[in-house]
This record gives sequence, C-alpha cells and structure tokens, in this order.
Amino acid sequence: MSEKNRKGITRRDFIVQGTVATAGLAAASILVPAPFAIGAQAKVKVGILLPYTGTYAKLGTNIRDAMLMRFAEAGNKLGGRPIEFVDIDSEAKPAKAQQLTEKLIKRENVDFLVGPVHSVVGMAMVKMARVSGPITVIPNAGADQLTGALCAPNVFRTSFSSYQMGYPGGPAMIEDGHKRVVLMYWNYGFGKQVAAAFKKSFVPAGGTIIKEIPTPFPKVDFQAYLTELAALKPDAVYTFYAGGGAVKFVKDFAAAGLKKSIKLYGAGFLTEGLGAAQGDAAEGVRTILHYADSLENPVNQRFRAAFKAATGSNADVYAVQGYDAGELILRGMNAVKGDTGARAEMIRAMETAEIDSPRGKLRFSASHNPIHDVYLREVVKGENRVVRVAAKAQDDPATGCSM
Amino acid sequence: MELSFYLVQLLNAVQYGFLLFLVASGLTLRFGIMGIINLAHGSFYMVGAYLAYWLTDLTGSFWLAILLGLPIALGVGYLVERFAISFLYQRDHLYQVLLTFALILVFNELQQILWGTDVHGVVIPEILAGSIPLTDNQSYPVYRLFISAACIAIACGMYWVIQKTRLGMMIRAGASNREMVQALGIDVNRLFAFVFSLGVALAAFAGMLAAPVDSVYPGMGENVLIISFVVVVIGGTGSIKGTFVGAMLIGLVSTFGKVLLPEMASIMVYALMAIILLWRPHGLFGRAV
Amino acid sequence: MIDSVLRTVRLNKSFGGLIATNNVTLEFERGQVHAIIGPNGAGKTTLINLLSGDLLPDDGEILFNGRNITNLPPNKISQLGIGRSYQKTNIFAEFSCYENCWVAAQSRLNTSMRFFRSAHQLKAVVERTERALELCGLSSRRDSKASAMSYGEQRQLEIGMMLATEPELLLLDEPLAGMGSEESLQVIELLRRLAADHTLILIEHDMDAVFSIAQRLTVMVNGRILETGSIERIRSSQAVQEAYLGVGEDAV
Amino acid sequence: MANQTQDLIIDAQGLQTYYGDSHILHGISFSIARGETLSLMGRNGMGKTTLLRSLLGLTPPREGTVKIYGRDMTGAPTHKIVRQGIAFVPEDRGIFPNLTVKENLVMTSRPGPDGRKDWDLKRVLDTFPRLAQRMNHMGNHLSGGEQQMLTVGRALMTNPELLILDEATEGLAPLIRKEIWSVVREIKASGIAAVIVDKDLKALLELADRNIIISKGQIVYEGSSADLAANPEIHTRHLGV
Amino acid sequence: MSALIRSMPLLAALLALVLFPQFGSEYYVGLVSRILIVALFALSLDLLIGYTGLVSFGHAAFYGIGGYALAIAFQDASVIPLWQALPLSLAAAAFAALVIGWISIRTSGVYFIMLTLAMAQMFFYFFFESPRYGGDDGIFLFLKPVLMVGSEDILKLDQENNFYYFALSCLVASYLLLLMILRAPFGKVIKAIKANEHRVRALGYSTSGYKLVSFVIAGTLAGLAGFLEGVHSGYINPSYMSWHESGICIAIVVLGGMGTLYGPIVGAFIIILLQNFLPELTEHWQLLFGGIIIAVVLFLPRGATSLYPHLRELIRRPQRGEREPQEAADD
Repeated sequence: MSEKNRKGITRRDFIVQGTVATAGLAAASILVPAPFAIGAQAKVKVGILLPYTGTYAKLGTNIRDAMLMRFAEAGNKLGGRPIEFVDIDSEAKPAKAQQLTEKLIKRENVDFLVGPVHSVVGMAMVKMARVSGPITVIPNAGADQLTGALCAPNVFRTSFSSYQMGYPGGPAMIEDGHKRVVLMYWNYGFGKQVAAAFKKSFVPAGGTIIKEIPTPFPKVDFQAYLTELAALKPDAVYTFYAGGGAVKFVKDFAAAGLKKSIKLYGAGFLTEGLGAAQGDAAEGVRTILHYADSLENPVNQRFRAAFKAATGSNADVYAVQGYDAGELILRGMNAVKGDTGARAEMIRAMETAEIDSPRGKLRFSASHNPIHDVYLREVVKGENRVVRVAAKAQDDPATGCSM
Repeated sequence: MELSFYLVQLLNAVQYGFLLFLVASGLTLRFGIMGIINLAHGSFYMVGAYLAYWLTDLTGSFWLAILLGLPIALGVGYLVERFAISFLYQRDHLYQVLLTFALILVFNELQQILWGTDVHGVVIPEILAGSIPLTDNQSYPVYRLFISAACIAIACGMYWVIQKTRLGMMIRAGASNREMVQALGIDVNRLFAFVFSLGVALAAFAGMLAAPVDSVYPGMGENVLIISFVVVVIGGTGSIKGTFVGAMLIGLVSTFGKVLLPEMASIMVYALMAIILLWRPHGLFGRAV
Repeated sequence: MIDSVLRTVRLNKSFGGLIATNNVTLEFERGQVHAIIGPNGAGKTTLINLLSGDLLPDDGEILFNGRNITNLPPNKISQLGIGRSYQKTNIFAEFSCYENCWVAAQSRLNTSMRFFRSAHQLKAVVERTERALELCGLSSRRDSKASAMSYGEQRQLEIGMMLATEPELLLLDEPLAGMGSEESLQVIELLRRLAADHTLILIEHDMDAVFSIAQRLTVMVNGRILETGSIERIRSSQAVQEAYLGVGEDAV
Repeated sequence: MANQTQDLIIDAQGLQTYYGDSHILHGISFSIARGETLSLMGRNGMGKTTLLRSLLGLTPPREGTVKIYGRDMTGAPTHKIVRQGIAFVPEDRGIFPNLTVKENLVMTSRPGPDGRKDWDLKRVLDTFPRLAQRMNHMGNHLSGGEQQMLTVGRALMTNPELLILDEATEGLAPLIRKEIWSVVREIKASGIAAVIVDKDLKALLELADRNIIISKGQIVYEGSSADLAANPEIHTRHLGV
Repeated sequence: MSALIRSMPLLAALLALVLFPQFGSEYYVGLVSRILIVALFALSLDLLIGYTGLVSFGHAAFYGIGGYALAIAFQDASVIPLWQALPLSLAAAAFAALVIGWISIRTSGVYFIMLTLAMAQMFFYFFFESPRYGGDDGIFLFLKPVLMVGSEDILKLDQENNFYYFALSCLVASYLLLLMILRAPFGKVIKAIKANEHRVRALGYSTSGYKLVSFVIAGTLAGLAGFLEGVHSGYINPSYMSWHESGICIAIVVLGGMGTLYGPIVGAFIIILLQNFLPELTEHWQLLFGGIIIAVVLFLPRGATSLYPHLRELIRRPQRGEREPQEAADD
C-alpha cells in the first residue's frame, strides 16, 4: 500500500467490486452536487484532510493508511454503500486549513470529514465543520478546545486531548518517586496545554516544579536549556516534544550525560515511532501514552500484523487513531444502514460506541473525546514497553464545552 | 547560578556559533562573490543531512558517507548553477529570491520522493561517541567537540584557500571586477559555477556533520536558512571574517538570550540584526556597494 | 574681489590610499563658464561629486552663495540651485523624453507628495518642462522613449533634465563625451546660450570646445590644482603643457 | 608592413560595434603582426577603447570577424581569446583593490601559449623595483603610477605575444611616464607585439612601426611613423594637438 | 476613445467578476473571494516591487497585522462595528509599516530584503509566542463586522455573496486609488526612484521620504487585505505573516507581471488556482508548483500578463499588413 501512496492518487477508489456501476454517478455528483445522495448505490463521500508533505507527513500517511485498511476490512462499504475518498494534503499549514476544509465541505459535499494532524489546522477546520457541517472525526490533533470550547455534536475525536497527555504524568512520576521536577516543552498551544495539565495533577499530589522551561517551537537547539537543566539538578524532567524535536532532544539529553542523574519523562510523542532515529539514547526514557506497540491484546497484535502486511511499515499510535476513526465511522453508518440523512441517529450510535481498539477499550465522553487507558511506558531495546497503566479510563474535563 | 554554569553556556554558544558559521560560510561565498541570494541554501543543508543518513545506511560508515556525499553535493550544486542560477547573475535580486524560493519547494518534494517522510537518525561514529565530564552531572559529547574542530578546520581551510591560493585570488578578484578577470584569461563562468558548487558542498557538509546530533527530517533546512542569512547580513556579505564574527555573535546572543530572557529568545537575533544594520547599513564588515 | 557663487576651501577626499582631491581651494565667479581640465584620474569627477553632494569630503568646506553646504545631501544641494549632469548618461531609460524632464521640473514644486491630482494638470510643472525641452532642443522628441533616442540626444536630455530644475549653477561632467561632431556643435551652442544667464562649471576633454566657451580654466593633476586662470594663461603655462597636453615632453 | 597572413596575431575585418543602441564602430578593419608595435590614436570618445574591447570579445561586434592567428574567434569568450597570448592593460587599469600587489601579479601568471616563461615575478620586480617595495600593499593603496606599473607587470606575467596598452601613461607624473615608456621599449625589444593607445604623440612616433588614427568609429589614417611625423596637419585635424 | 479600448479587457474582467456570484456555487464564490483578497495583498506589494523598486520580503507582516488588529480588538466583542474595526486595522498596519519602513529604507539591495524579512520574523515570533494573543493557535472571530443603518446591518457579511462584493469593492477601490497615485506627481517620483534613485536625489528629491510613504501605503493596503481575510475566515494566526506568505506574494506579483497593477491580480488567480487544483493531480504537486515558478523566472520574467501584447500582436498582424520599419536608433 505504501507503493500506492507514493503514486499519490488523490481521489482514491478503494472499491474492489461494483466500481463501474457507480463511477459515473460519482463523477456526476462532483459536477452537480446533490445535498444527500441516499440509497445503496450512491457513494459515501469521505473527505480526508491530512498532511502528506512537511514535518507531519508520516503521521498523515499512517493515519490514512490505517483508516483505509479498516474500511477495506469491512469490504469497502459503509452501511452498505461504496465509498469515495477525497484526499487533500493539508500541508499542516493553518493558513490554508479553512480554505481546504471549505473545499471538502462546500465543493465536494463530503459526508464525513477526517482530519487533521495539526492542532491549529484542527481548530480552523472544526470551526467550519461544527454544527452544520459533515460528521467530523479527528484522528490526531490534540488541542483541548477541539472537544472543549469548539465541541459540537458532529465532531468526534479518536486520538486524545492534550490534557490526557499531561494529566496522567503527574501521579505516574510521583509513584516513581520523583518529586522535584522541571517541566520542559515546546512553547506553543499544544505544548502549553500538556504542561498545564501535568501541573494540575503533579502539584496537588505533592510534587514541586522547580522550573518551567518553555523552548521556542519548532526550534531544536536545546543545548543551552540542557545546561540550565543540569544546573537545576532536578530528580526528573517532564517534557513535551514530538517528531524531529523529540529525536534531537532525547539524543542531546543523553549526549549531555544527563541520563545518569535526571530521569527523562514525557508525553508519548517523545519516543513514539522514533526508535530508529533515537537509537540507544532513548533507552530508559519513560513516556505517557494511550498506546504502546507492545500492548499484549489480541486486537493489537492482529492490527499490527495486518498493517505491516498492507503498508510495509510498522503501525504506531497514529495508525491506531486512524484505524479507530475508520471504525467509528463504520459504527455510525452501519447503525443507520447507510442513510446519511439520519444524522441524529448516527451521532447517537457513534457517541455510545464502545470500541475494542488496539489501544484497549475505547469509549467517548459527552464532548466526544476518547476515554481510554493511559499507559506509562519505558523504552527497552528500542521498543516502548508498558510499565503499568498510569490512568485507568482517563477522561477529559472538556472545559468550555456546552453541547 | 554559579560561574561554571555560564562557562558551560559559553561553550554552548561558541559551539553553536561554529555550526552557524559552517552553514553560513557557503552562503556568504556566493552572496559576496557572485551577488546571488540563495534561499535554497537550507535545502542543501537538508540534502547533506539526508545524504549522510542514506549513505551511512548504505555503506555502514559515516565517514564513507561523507566521502561519497561531498562529490554528490558538488554535483547537485553544479547542476543547479548551470540550469538555473547562471541565468540570474545579471538580473535583479528579486528574481534570485523567487527562483531559489521555488527551489526550496522542489527540493522539499524531491526529498520526500527519494527518502520519504520519516524522521531519521544517524549514529555517531564509534570513536567520537564518548563524552567528557563538565560538571558533576553534565558531560560534553566528544562529537560536538569534533564538530567545532571540523568547523575550525573548515574556517582555516577557507581562509587558506581564499587568502593564499591562486584560486582564492581569482575568486576575490572576480568579486571586485568580473570583466578584468576574464580579460586576464580566466573562465569566469566556470569559476562561478565552481564557487557555487563549493557553497552547496559546504552547506551539505554542515548538514552531514549535524546529522548525528540533529535528527534528519523533512523541512529541516528551513530551520537553518533564515538564521544563516541573519549571520551573513550581520557580518556583511562576502566577508568570511564578518560571517565568523556574525556567527559567534548570534551564537552568544541566542544562547544567553535563551537563559536570561527566555520570552524574547526568538526575537532577539532579529532585533540584533536590525540594530546592527541601523548602525552599519552594510553589516559589520561589509563594503558599501 | 570677485563675486563668487561657489567656493571650496581645502577640500580633501581620498579612497583607501588614493588621494582623489588634495587640498582643493577654488573660487567660481558668478556668470562665468569655468572649465576644469586634466588627465583621467586627476580627480575632476570626484570634485564635481563633492560639489553636488554625491560624495562627502574628508575635510574642507564648500560655500554656495556664502552658505556652507559641505555636508548636505545631494537633494538639498539641488534644491538650493545647483544642478548637475553626469558623465555617464544617467536618465530614466523607460520614461519618455518629456517625462524625464517633467520629473525634474516637478522637483521644484513645494511638495511632490501629491496623490490625487494627475501630474499632467500641474501648470507650473508643465511650463517648466516645456521650457527645458525647448532649451535643450528636444521639443520634437518629447514623446520618444529615452532609451530609444540616440546617444547624443540622450546627452542633450541629460542637460535638459538639469535645466528643468532651473538651477543657478550648472555642474557639467563631460557633456560632450562620446558625441559626434555635429552633435557636439549643437551642445556647445546650447552651453553658450546657457552661459548667458547661468554659472557653468564644466569638465571637458574636448579642448576646442573648452577654449571656445570657457572664460576660466582650472587644470588638475593627481588631485591637485596645477593652475587656475584665464585661457591665455593656461595655454602658456609650461606645467600644463607637460602634464596634460603632452606637448614638449622629453620622451626619453 | 610586410605581414604574411599566418603571421598576423589579430586580423579583424569590418567590425561594427554597438553599445546598446549607439553605433560606435563603423566597419573597422584592423590587424597586427608578430613583433609589431602599433599605435592607436584619436580623440576621446572616437572608439579606440571600443575597438580594443571588440577585439577581445568584451564587447563583441555585431558584424565583422576577428581572427586570432588565422582562427576565427569572433564572439568567442574573452578568456579564450586572451589565452592565445594577448594581455590587456585597460584604461581604468583594472587593479583588484582587494588583492595585494603580489597577489595581483601571481594570480594569473602563466607561461605563454608556446610555453615561454620569459617573464616571472622576479623579472617583473626587477623591471618595476617600486612594486617590490609594495608587495603586501592592497591594490587600492597604490598611487596612480604604481597602479599602472602593477597592471603592466600583471599583463607581462601571462607571457603574452601581444600587449595591449590603453592609455597607459595618462594622468601620470612625467617621471613615471618615462619609466613606463622605457618598459614599453624593453617589451618591444624582446619581440612582443604591442598595441598602444596614448596621447603622447612624440613617444608613439618614436616607438611605433605603424600608426592608426580613429575618428568617429572609422580609421581615418594609417601609416608609418615617418609618414605621420611628416604630416603635422593630420595631427591637428584628428588629434587636436 | 483609445483609452477606452485599451481598458476594455479590464472592464470585461470586472464585469465577469461582478456577475460571477450569480453563476458560481457558494464554494467557488468563497474561493474567488479569497483570490480577491490575495490579489489586493499582491497589488499592495506591487507598489513596492513594481513601482518603487523596493523588494520587501516581509510584506506578510502587514497582512497579518491587519488581521490581528481586528481579531485582538474584537475577540470578545458582542458586535464588531465596521467603522471602528476597519480604520483600526488600517491604522495598525500603517503604523507598523511606518516603523518597519523607517528602519528598512536606510539600507538597500540585499540588506533591504533581509531586513524586511527580519522585521517580519520579529512580528511573527511576537505573535507566535505571545500567550495573550493566542500564540500559534491564533484567534477566532465568531462575528462579522456590521455596518448599521438604523437597526439594519446593510452589509451582512456572513453571506458569502455579500462578502464577495465587499472584497471586490475593496480591490477595485484600491486599484483605482493606486492608479490615481501613480498618475499623480508622487507616482512619477517613485517610478523614477525605481529607475534611478541616485538621479532622483540629484534632481532635488528627498527619496527616502517618498520610499517611506510608498512603503506605508503598501503596508496599509496589505493591512486591508489582512482585515478582509480575518473577516472572511474568522480566524487569524501567526502563519499569515510567515516568510512563506511573503515569498508566495512575491511570486504572485512577478508571475502576474510586476509594475502593471492588473498583473498581480492575474497572478493571484493563477497562483491560488494552481494551489487549489495542482494537489488534485499529484501528491507531489509542490514539485510542479516550484517548477512553474522557476520556468516563469527564467523564461517569462515580466510575468504572465506580458504575454497579452504578444497575443494581441499575433491576432492583429495579418490585418495590419506591413509593419513600419524600425526607426534606426542612431544616425
């Protein structure tokens, strides 16, 4: 499948059979947008807005591939209707988010909207989609507002909120015996929310935050901060970094010899999917996440094997989130037997869904944010191994949501 | 904070300055000598890092990767000069800005086609993998010292080539009077193509050296692009000495800025640049053109 | 005592180690044509650039009508009534002949920061422009694009632009350079006409032209003033003959 | 003037050269043989420098051909033309201000096209002892005379067959001029051909085998020194002396 | 009469734009609205690049500031009166342009390019890292500005078509304003500055004053574009002032044809439509996009609109018969 991705077909038909019969209709529906095409023959349009270029490109492709895999497992039918995908590269550019969302909603008249990765893109997207737009499933973006102030009946999230990335970290570190802690994070919306959530649990539990060191996003020269960190001599440090920044941070941290005296913790992205790039430097780093590659449940094992077979690359948390997004849409469409007009019923089916996700049990809160177990993991031999469950059924406070 | 803290920070600042110099030196070469603004400079840095990753993976040796990567980078530079840049020498800066801006897009996409979107790491070669204790809980990686040493070597090498060799004399002469150099029997077009390729190779070399400490990821070039421009402009275009001073200044300001005025850290280098240009409109060591 | 319009006092300017003007003290008399001659590299153009404000002197003073203008920028100097033309043709190539003069004429408006009135309608400017075109003999070429005109015409336009600013003192840097003889004659005729009611400071290599229109001559060599005086005096000066005219030198 | 064609270093026919839209050279034909010394005269702005630039490919002619040693090199890049053994000393001297005297000299030193190495740093410094004292000065920190010596010295360092001097003595003090002229004589004696643009008629008449006067982009006179010396009215008409 | 004929294509284009919402679907009306905004942004940059000769690489700063002024002032407001919001945005952009311009025009060439870039980056990071103004999350606006006449909002900008006409009016008004300015004495002077600043100074103009005024006008119009974008999308974040936006804006101006006023508008249509439709061809559309820009720089440096006279020439030539011989430039 990764081969296929490289070819870069944007409007992708995953339908194996019956394509010919519906293709003409689908083509027509682009030109003459019908508000709701009901009936078993009309295709369900799923709009995908994910980054396929730039720093977040890998996340985007994994999410998409896993979701498409879930649909393929279900015979490429949603409630009995074939699917048509409209796939757009978000480039992770907030400035374009609105425009691209508009394209999916107004021009393509999609029934479902899946995306994005980037929180800021997510906010712009959700702002347009909420209430009257298509059913929207967010497979990654973690900004609290998406299921907080911006929450809406038609907006779901299968990933996490930043709160869920920070809050479980506090008790976990206390339990590990670290009370004097430095907080380091990329100084942007998401990083700040993670840090704030961490403080919310850590300080009341008896921990002390010696210093907060917000570092400029998305810059990766950490040397000066690490020197400062060394001078502060904390027990441990809780961090939020992702992607290239995470690789660099973990490596610099190890190279500065800090691993011996300061324990490194972080939101899961610190080590997620970066094993090859981080190498030995990541050994022993503990992170908080709602997933681990090595989770020993049958769903996960089956999922990982299938994903590897389909795409040639290893599944990660993003793939899981994409897979669950596919599952959630399936649940909704199956509940209404493909009748996208039965919106309220579909939403009810989706919000009450209980999913056996590769990550474990997955439910949804009243604000449509996932409720799931959050694990404390440690990198052992390049693999994120589960140490213990850090928080059972971690919820999100959904601050500001009125729905 | 105690004195040792500031000493370590000073070390960080100098080391960062060295790396900046390495990246910016290729830029200043072209800037000053050929009058070309090359926004794609960061892309060449990225190409270098990816070459280091790819060739290390292929050959199993970081050193071999550098050895093989440099000629590739030179070749890339030569092609870019021949097929794009060489048309722009007599044109307005505007077109250079635009063309090299487009080159960024092209290189980003080529990188993605060739190497995909994963974040990669390059393992530090065995002999440089150790570290030297600095304070009771902090040590300094040998590899970083190696980078500094390599930068000093490059700086000295560039100084030597530019100041002491006939090639360097021709390059400097070409900067001041292109036509006269031609009239003395030197093929200026080839000279310029070479200088451009050399600049590309320098940027790529910086990317290769940085690959083991930095990670290798899409769009990594743009992080160094603007800052190396700031370095070059502060120093005064075309002055190797200026670039060195500029790199050190930025290293110091950005490192100590992070420690002392963290909220302003990102803005500070730009403010520094604005102040320096207000004071000296052609940079610290620049000539009025 | 002469009525001097412009005076320089010990002007010095050097570039690196090269001394371009060396202690130049000169007086230019009102209403006269004063030519500065000398070999290439003698510092003539540097001197003109200092007078017009294009260069700042290292030290020394420039007084225009008694006022110290030493460190004024070129635009202020122009506004005071000193116009200049350039050795290398320095016009707006994409503008028409008329527009070139027009921009020049317009500089004498109280303010050109006018946004809401078409420039065509400003009567005073139009008159000035027409006058300048008339004077420099380009009325018939008014709508030609400057870059499409012949070299000689461009040189005329160069002078026309200066005239459109209606200066009191004209600095002319080799107005005849590169011209054919008929063109030269035209420009010499123009200069003669201008000399009637302007003060001219002129750099020129064409000795015939210089001798035919200048009243006073200054000879510069190596940044210094070798000799200043009437034409007769210069002609008879042995030093000048040796340094510039290349006659009488023993070539061994 | 008994030149065999194969002995011509430069043989240019019917050059028409423009600067942008201005037509400077109106069909000039020009040649110089091995070992010949040629003077090129005319008032300023008459096209002397443009002729030299056309020959060297710096301002390629729009029409006409330039042959170097019988090979057509019209429109060839300048560096290829001068590599045939031509050295150019331009009017503005073209000293590299950011290079030292020594660097200016050694930068393009090379044996001649036939492998001759008559001129090396030592001989140039012996010829211009003043330069030896200024070896580490920057090019822009020299007096006009020193610059002129440097630019001639630099030209000789390429061991040329033909030296082109454009106003080499202009603006120089008499003593320095003498020095330059004596070097030119030495060059002539060593068998190097020379094209000399100058205003010093007397010096030229003494040195040149042949004289050319240009006016308005055309050759208006060509003849031996003896002939030119015998016709003073030509000087006054075309040279204003 | 001939002026009328010459402006025929422009009038036809304007007519097409005026009629467009009657035929286009809501999505396309929205898309063209965006193009109109970007066109205005590019138009303002053309004043600098195409007419004054100032290559500003930080023009997006003013675009962003125009939007931020609106968003910051009215993020918690219950109503946004247009007559307050619009002048505020324009004033903020003008002030920023005054400051940045005052600093930048002291330098020239490469230094000017880099200094404007640096100043824009300062603004970018200021908003990016400022918690008070939303950081990189930006600021949402849930209301559109209103222009109340009595108790009736006569604009109703929440209707896509109404916004479209509002944006179109702003563009046309700005176009006419610039046209007027360029015909006025001021315009003559800045064009002359572009051609030969040194000479303009020698003619007695204080060129830095003209450059600064030009910079401020351009910045203010960019602020207007930013204001419109803020209103249209209801969302403003730092990426609006990133150096990429400045780069794209330069690309639009050059691609369309700088120094023509209509060029940047054409350029905006080309670039935005390319950005919109190229991704549907291939995942690696940026390769094509970059390639197109490179091709324009190399082969069509005067922009797409420079093709128009050629086209007209091609069409006309057969009817016109023989062309007049080119007049010799010299004797």
